[in-house]
Amino acid sequence: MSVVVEYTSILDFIGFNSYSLMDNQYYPFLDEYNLPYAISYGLWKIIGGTIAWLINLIFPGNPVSEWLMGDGASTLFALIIFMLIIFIVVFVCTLISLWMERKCLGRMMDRRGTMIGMKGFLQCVADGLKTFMKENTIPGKVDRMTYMWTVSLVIGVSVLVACMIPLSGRWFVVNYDTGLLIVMAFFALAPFFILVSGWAQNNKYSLVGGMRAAQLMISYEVPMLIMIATTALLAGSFNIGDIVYAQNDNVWYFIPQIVGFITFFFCATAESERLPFDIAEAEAELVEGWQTEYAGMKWGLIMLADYFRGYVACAMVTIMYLGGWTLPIIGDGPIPEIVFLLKTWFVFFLMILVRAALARVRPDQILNIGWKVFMPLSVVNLAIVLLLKVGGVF
Amino acid sequence: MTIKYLDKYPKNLAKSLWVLKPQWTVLKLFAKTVVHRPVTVLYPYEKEWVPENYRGRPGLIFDKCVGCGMCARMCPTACIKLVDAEDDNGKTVKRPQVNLGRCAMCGYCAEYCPVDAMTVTPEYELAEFTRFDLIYGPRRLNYEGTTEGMKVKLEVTLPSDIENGNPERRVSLFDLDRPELIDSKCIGCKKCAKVCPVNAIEMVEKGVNEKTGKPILRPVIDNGKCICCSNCVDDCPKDALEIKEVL
Amino acid sequence: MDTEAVYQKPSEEEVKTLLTEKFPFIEVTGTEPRRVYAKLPKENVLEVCKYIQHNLTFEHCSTVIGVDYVDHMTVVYHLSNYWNGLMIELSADLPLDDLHVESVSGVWEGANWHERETWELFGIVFDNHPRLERLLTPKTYEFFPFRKSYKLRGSE
Amino acid sequence: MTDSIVPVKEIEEKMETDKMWIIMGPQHPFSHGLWTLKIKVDGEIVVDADPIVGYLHRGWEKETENRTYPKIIPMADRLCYAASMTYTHLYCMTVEKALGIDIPEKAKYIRIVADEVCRINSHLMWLAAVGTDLGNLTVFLWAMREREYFLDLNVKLCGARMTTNYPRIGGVRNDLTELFERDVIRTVDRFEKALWDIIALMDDSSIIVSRMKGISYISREQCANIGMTGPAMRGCGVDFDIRRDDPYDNYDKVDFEVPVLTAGDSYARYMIRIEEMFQSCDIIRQAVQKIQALGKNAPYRIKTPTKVPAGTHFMRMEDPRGESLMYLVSDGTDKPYRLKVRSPIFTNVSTSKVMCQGCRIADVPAILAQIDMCLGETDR
Repeated sequence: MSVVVEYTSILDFIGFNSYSLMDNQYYPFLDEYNLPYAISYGLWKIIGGTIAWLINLIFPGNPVSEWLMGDGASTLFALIIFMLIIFIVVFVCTLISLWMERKCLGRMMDRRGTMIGMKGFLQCVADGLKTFMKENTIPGKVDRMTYMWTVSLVIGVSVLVACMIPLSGRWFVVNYDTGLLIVMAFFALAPFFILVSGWAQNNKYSLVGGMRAAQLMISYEVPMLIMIATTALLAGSFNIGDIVYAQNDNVWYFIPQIVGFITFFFCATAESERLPFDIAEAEAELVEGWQTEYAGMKWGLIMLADYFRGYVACAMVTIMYLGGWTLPIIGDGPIPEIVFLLKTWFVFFLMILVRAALARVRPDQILNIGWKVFMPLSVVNLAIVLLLKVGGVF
Repeated sequence: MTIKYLDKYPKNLAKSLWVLKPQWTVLKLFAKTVVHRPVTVLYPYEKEWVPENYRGRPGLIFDKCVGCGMCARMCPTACIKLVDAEDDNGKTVKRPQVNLGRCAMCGYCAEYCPVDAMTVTPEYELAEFTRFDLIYGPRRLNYEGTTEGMKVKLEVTLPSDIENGNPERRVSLFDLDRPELIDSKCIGCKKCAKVCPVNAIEMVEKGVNEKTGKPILRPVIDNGKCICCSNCVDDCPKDALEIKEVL
Repeated sequence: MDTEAVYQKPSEEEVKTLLTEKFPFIEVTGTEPRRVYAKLPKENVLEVCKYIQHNLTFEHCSTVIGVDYVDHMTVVYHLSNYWNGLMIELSADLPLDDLHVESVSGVWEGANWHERETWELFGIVFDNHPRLERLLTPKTYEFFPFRKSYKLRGSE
Repeated sequence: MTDSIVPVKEIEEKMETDKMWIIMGPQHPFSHGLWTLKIKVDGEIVVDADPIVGYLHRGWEKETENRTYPKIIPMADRLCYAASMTYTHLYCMTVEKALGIDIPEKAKYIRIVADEVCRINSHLMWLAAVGTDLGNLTVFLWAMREREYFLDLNVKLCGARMTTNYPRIGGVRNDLTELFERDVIRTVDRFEKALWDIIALMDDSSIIVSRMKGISYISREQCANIGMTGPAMRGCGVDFDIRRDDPYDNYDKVDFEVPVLTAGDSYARYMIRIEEMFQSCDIIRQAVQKIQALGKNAPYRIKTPTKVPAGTHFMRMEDPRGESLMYLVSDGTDKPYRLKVRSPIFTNVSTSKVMCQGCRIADVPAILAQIDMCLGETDR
């Protein structure tokens, strides 16, 4: 390769025609095609190729250009771009669901919702900017380290789990065999940090809010896990892709598991701390619950994290019961990602409807609902699925 | 009359499927507002219709005002003050000035104005940058489109009329009440004649003081001109005048 | 009339006769439809109130009002019967050097805050009141703002 | 062996869990206005409550002593922004009683219409507050939307939305404006339909009903004794409404029902208010018919003397929130010697300890929403 030439075309470096994604020896997804990675790999080929070409113009034949175009460096930088793409897509989807909530909730309440720019979408951006510009106040007597760390972890875990949701068979971060379990595990982590954060803030409202988050978690987590196990049992796998394609092969799982679908929907609402079950931040009695002492940027990010979790909850419902990114007859289709997102937003619309129509439950009522309603329902659901499975329908 | 709601509720919630009926109600309104527009009035761009008698800031018809100070006397927040102003002929006259920072928009100035010079106006966007700007002088109080409905009429019926079986006769509060002189108290100082805004009081000579030889002056009130503003009563140093109320 | 019996719906005349028979010191100053006005010495307030509450079934104490008449003060009780809408107005004069009257908050719990308010605004002390503290005004006040001796500042 | 088993209650006593004071207010989403409720909690259970009011104390009663009688009418408006008409009405009635005059029939019926519009107004505001306190914002906005139509009626009637300054000593400020009768009937008809929608949102939702049913029980005797009045009292089984049992103005000439429930819980207080709104609609319809029967030129305001003869007088009336009473001491001048207002909420809020004991923290807003808090008249 170390051929000294006077002038090299940029096309040689970009290598647009010649690169092959899967042939790269460091290709991280084994033998599966990954669309966002392919996009980022192509992007790096263009960006890195240009940089390598520029360096090569100044220092002809240098090893840096060569390294930049090599397999290892390409994979490294492509992965960085890949992460950015995944995050931006999830971020935009979340903002859209936030916008959708504001508009739909407004119409349900006979008002207009946000109206600034692009039918109100830019209001999210304006709100974000506003919270970022606020002063970063930390109350005097809080446990500073725990105070900062817990909120970072709540936000971090929420973003992480949102990024780990696959949008289609070709749009994923990791394709574990236990994908469903891992997503649910990360999803269930946040209440722990909320609990600790409630202790750290030196505020009675936060303390009660944190305790309530724990109380909320023990009431919905068990039936939720039973229902995940039921779905996995029906599909015969914990792999998200397998579950989706199993539904495509037979029937969408909300038909055999209609009980489970409704129960899981409400559990997911509770998991994302949305209105009927937002007892941890019940603003009528606890000001803002565990978020009381967080101000400015931290509060804005917590709010955003809430919507990330709402998005994840809807995505889980879509994956487990609504056939994920597949459509009947068509199957995958040309753009399964859009199909998936549309389904997710439909579930989110149902959540908005529930929020508009219902009131907040009491902490002792959520325990009752969790253990006396959701739990038996999920077991009934499991029994139905077992019967179907034993009867050989699936 | 009949009980309407307590007959039907509380009802068996299982029949309304626990939480489904409210969701259906909300969804119905959602469908309606997606097709039609929501009930919101987009305030700065479109405004609600206000009736003629809407009580916004007070307005003043400069030429009609006689400067009697009835508005200042009746104002519950004491935001009206009489100030000197030049009328069209260059004469200095007393006219009301309103501090809108204190105005409660109660409409008393318009209601009690004996000559209907003070009005209510439908103007309610009154924000200013400084407090000084909120003080409306007599000329600034003028409102362009003053209509008849903005002049609040104070129509009352006399209780004696109702007793006489003639209840429909409505009179203004100020038509019948007149100041009355208690002759023994009067010292003839002419103060009442000076403060009278409509020059209804004339000082008439009623003989000569025997000791000093000076003429004895007594106010005579022209009932046709008097508007019953009770300025003379208030300013009388010896309380020799008092309003005689006709009931 | 039997002064010890319990009357659920006493009429104005019945109230008048019962009160004057049972307590000779009560002076009934007037009656109107559904209203009885009475005056009594301040020492007997609690006794009379207990009688009215129990035997005449006046279950509700609307207000306890203090009035400062400069030379003396007056406490006015408005008591209301829920069965026929009858109201009794009891007023007791207090001399300025002895502003003490027995609390009726043991008879009607609802009088509790009214008595607190009257104390803090007029300085009329209600003996045996469970908690005679400042309610509407700041705890640091050492004067009684609604007395006539307290002049308002201002231009008027 | 049975001796060694320690009863659970004893263990709990031995554990000696700390009780915690939580101070709610004065800036708190549940306190609609500036007041504080200190609650002492044992875990989630409230064991003690102590309301603190007085942040808005303006010395209203003292201020009136320096004003002439007509100037107090706009001040009476400001006692309570949601029920301004009733307080002005009450003040005018008290002065009229002191003057010993009888006002024209038409004014009485107009006052009834204005009062009932105001009652619906106030109840809708309460309904909105209940919605937010229970966590449902939709009820808040729907109720506020309906309230807006009634505020428009106020504008139509007298030119102002909330602080109406409409009743006068001896009548009302102005005659009914053109087409007001038509508008008020239309609004009431429309409102009755819309209220069923809100009821579907509240009463058909098992969550909202379970949040209110069975909590904060007060018996009839206790309710009468602690001085609770108004719809809250009727929810506890006291069959008493001043409009019916001690009628003022012309309430004895209109026909309406007084809803009474014996359940004594938070839900009963809610239901009483909803039914009262329907009854108010009925009263408005009847009163408008009576006004039309009286004719257009009937007198609506009579002339009154400026000076009130000396004496003490009191009047009471059924405010939207309970029994309000004014006690007037006049000394023969044109200013009152003393004017005392009995505000229903002042007594109702003092019962919050009785209402809150034994419930949970989450119930506190739902219970105290039933008081229908308004601080302007509480602190005066």
